[in-house]
Amino acid sequence: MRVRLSGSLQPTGGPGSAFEVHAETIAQLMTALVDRYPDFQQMLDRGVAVSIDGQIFRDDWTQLIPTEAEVFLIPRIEGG
Amino acid sequence: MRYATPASAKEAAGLLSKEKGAAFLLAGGTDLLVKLKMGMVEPDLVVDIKRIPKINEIQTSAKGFTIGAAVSGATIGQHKGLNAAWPGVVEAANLIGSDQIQGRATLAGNLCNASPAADSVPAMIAAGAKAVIVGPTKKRTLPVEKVVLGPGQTALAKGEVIEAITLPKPEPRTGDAYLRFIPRTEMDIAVVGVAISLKLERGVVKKARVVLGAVAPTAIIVPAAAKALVGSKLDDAALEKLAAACSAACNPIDDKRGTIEYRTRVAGVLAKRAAKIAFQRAGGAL
Amino acid sequence: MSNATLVSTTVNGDPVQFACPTDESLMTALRDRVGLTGVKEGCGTGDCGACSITLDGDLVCSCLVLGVEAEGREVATVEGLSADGELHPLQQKFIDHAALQCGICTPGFLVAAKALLDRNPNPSETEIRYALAGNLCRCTGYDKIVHAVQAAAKDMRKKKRR
Amino acid sequence: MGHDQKYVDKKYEVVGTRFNRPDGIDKVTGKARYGADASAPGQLVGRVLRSPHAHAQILKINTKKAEQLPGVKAVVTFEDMPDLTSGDQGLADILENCMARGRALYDGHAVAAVAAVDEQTAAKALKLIDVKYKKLPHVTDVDEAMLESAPVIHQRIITRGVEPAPTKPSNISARTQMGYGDVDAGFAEADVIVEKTYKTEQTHQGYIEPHACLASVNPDGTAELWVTTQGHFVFRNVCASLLGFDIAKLKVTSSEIGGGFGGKTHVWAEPVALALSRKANRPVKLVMGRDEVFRATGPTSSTSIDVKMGAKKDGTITAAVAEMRYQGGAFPGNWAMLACMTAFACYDIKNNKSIGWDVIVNRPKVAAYRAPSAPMAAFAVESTIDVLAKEIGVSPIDMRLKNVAREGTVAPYGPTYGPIGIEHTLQAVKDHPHMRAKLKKNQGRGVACGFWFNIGGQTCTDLNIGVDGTVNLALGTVDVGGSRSSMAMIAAEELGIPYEQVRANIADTTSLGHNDMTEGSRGTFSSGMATVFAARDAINVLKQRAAKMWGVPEEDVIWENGQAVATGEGHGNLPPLSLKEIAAKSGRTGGPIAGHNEVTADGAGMGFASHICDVEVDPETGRSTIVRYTVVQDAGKAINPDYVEGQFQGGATQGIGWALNEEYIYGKDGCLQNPGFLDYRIPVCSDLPFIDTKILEVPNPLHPYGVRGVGETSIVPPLAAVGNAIANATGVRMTHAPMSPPRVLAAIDDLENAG
Repeated sequence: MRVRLSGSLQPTGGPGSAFEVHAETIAQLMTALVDRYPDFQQMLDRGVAVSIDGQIFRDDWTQLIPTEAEVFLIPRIEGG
Repeated sequence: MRYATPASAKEAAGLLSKEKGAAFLLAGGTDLLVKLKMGMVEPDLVVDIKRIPKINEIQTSAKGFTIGAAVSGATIGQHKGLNAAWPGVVEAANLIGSDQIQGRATLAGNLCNASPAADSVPAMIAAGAKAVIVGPTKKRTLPVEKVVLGPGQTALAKGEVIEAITLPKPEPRTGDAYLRFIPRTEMDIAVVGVAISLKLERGVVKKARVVLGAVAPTAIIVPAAAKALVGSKLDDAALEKLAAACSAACNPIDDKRGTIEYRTRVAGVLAKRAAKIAFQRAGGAL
Repeated sequence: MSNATLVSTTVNGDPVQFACPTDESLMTALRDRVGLTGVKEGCGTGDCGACSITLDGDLVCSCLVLGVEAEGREVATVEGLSADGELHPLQQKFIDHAALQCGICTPGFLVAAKALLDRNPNPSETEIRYALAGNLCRCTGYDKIVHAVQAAAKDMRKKKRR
Repeated sequence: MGHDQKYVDKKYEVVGTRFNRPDGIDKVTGKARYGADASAPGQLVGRVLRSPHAHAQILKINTKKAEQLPGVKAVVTFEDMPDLTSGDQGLADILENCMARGRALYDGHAVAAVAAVDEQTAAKALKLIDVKYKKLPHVTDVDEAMLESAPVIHQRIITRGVEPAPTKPSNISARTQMGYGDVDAGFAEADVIVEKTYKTEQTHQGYIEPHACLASVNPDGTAELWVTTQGHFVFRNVCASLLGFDIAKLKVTSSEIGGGFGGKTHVWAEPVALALSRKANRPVKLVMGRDEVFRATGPTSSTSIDVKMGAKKDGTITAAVAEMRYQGGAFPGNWAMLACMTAFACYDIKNNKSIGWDVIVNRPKVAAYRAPSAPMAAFAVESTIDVLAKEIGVSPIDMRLKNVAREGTVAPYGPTYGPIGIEHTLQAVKDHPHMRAKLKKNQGRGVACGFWFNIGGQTCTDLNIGVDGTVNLALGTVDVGGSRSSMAMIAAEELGIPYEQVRANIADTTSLGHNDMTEGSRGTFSSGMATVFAARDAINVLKQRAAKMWGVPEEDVIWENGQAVATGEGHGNLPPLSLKEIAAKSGRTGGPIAGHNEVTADGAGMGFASHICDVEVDPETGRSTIVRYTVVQDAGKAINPDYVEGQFQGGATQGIGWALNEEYIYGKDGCLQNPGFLDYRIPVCSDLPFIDTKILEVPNPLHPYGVRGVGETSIVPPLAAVGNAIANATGVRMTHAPMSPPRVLAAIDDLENAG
């Protein structure tokens, strides 16, 4: 599946704005990312949310990712 | 801190004059309590004058009004005679803070706090108010404009207490008004204050007094501004001269409440508006 | 407690005695010594009105009054608003009109609004807004508060007529 | 992922109507207990000593004299709060913000604290603490802090997000970029291009209740904290890790909260109170003064923003660029990043780019303030759109409708929107009678849009049914604006019983699983979701019990209108069993009846709003008066309309205060000059008209009732709505908020002088 990264999340020496990866859950996606781009760990520590078909998942990494879904990594949001 | 409630102004003066340490007079307390909370003052003695007989009363005589030093803004606002005679002074007194503050704040306190931005002071000066001062030995009266020497400084000697503020019986066809500028509609300290009192004769200004607040270290009387009004029916030319004179008289500071430029400019604007109100109250037709 | 003074006063109709330092505010004395924590501290400098009470019937900020000044005076707080199990119309209307969110400013508003309606049973919207200008609320935008006061005023006028 | 639409579309009995809040009576009688209203046997008074300098090295802190003062039970400095954060920089920043470690980073930064038997003694003790400072150069302005010449506040800070990574430290903690398309090509297509620079000053959440807590630590490592907070579970976790407590041994109870708006999502003095109590071995009550609240707790960022937008004659926006500089106070933040995500979120702009710079200055650590970072970006973007519309000659509303984001639009931060309500709010504004009302002399009307995310997060809820059939609901999300009533309504709706039979309470940290903060407009969204599921969980138990009472198979029992009904062959004629009847027998059918739910309430919706503002400007004094104001916002589904309106009105009013008068004023010495409600001017009752509201309901497919958060978005449009109104009243375009009388008058003068 194709995963795209929001501007501030693109890891150094990373794939730029998008890359292909095989993952069935958000957890698998994160692991795959860190395996490939160790720098990504810092971003994870600062907080990352995943948008699947426009719906933002901030916490639940067991969430299944349908194939063909639009997957976008965005910064984790805080509120007031 | 010792707390005393003397039974007379003379006794209060005695207590204050004898005190070796830091002594403060307590009337409405709306300034003193804030300074206490902020640690700006550490009194050894506080003398509460509110238990002095008649000091919470407004007395009316043929000569005018005697307003006890502990009379609150709320009481002043409800006094029919004062409202009829000096609406500008009442207005100014009632502009000090919220209804809660009005329940406590006094004219004498507003004067003795000696803030350049005190609302009631310009109005009192324009109206020719006097302070009745009681000392440990002698009693004297001083025109209000002579009481404040600078920010936080008064002409009161150690031990002297203001017992009352007097206002004369207004001459016929006299009108006064006070306007101030604040960013909100309530609860702010004046950025600029203008008090005007004037007397008409056949629809023409015979006498005038123009006093500015918050634009100099103390409230200032502006003779040139008064001169601009005298002899006029408040035509635009006179009003423009008034505004120019007021702006010219300003000697303000830049601070969190306003800039020099702004205060100078708005002093003129408010003067024109206040003059119109005073003029109409004096029976003049615009 | 250094240089404490014994103060005898009346709070919400009951005789009350408390000892407090001479430099302690009536607000603190009411909260910490009399246990009336409905009197709220928002600023301690008379700018927010959360500590509003009446002293001999005058609306004041209790943070700008010394505890010792209460000697022999009549103090009324929000705790005294509802009589014999009945909510005061202002209290009821504040609930009915959702005139509170966090509620920290509510006691002060109720005391100030009561002081207003006691002297002016039929205030205009403008009169209400200016009378309550000394009470800050950060949650509601004042909209529902003003509506609640208008409704309570109406209610109280009806009750009087009966 | 989505929820069964039948719930979204269904007709509700309770939800959507108006009920009085369960905490109402306590709050109007003065019984409600807030942060400062608790006390404990032997409690001490805690007070904090704060830096009088904007930036200073702390050479020495001598506490001896203070410790020797009779009645002083403990004095703490950073040495009593050792760094246990083991490499977690975020946590280390929180610790350093709670108590300075060698350096005071802003005016008001805590340097020491005392616990004494009474207020007077504590105040004396503070004066007896002798701190030797060495003043350091300071910077409080966001633009100045970015200059090469600026004093660098943290040597460890190397700007993130810049390639190649800088070699020298600076005050710029991060650069963020978002957006898509080719903006240069976009501007080439444009017939009109507008470029403007804006500034917004720092504002404070201004909750009326100062921070307050009562801390009690025992020698065995158990501890209790009573505190005013937006999230007692998060406070527990943070305090436990800062002080080295076991999470389960620190019981945190959230008091009634006297306003938060983001400012109470963050610990400030709570860890200090715990440290004082640990050292004194007595309970310590610590209540901040109002000046401390302003000087040392979470304001929002001050900003400086450049916006460039281009459009075709037909109103199509072809390109938009924003470069936004946000200061986060003395520690790194992600505030400019949030601005990048929200700046253009209301629109479908083929080519857009947002660049954010997160900057460190000598000011208090910034905390979230209601839709953090969005209002400033919206002020810049929504003002620029009005200028653009004027130059092209289309109405501001049509300009916005022409470019509005819809379901399927790609958000500036990447993903594609699902169903969103911005177009609906704009259309509703266009059709609103307010838009047709006549304006008087010196009056002008302005419109602006706003966006803010909702977040979900971890939530845990218990529902317990008493033997008399009444229901206790234990919630873990703090009720900041009436959510207890909404939760009780949801439980009543699901169970099919009257609202009055449900009592909702906020449980302490020992009685429920973890709950995230009440932040990001998540309270009603996430706890509402957990409450729905907890109620359905209880219904399953109720059905089992009914089946037992009847002796019929469970699958033959259904739940409708608050009662169990037997269906199917043979027992269809059994009289239904009410919740009350089943509850009464519960002791003999298997024990207490409860429902429970823990959920990570993800998939929160988006909050969009459009506001209309009429303002009258005094051309001689520059003073602006709001004469009419209307809020239109999409709530997804309004559970209790009273409190939805309350959120709309309160947020709009905070935005109006920001637009007109609220600002932090720093002196040349870097010290805050207006740390009080006298000169930090929040709107008073007489400043405002009634705030009209219109609730739209575009259901959120990811919530069982379609709920969207409503708490925050309403603060986003007002700055621009007021600015646009002032522009239409006076012809001057204000680019510096707050648009205070001196600024407006100066702008009017400049316009006149320009002829």
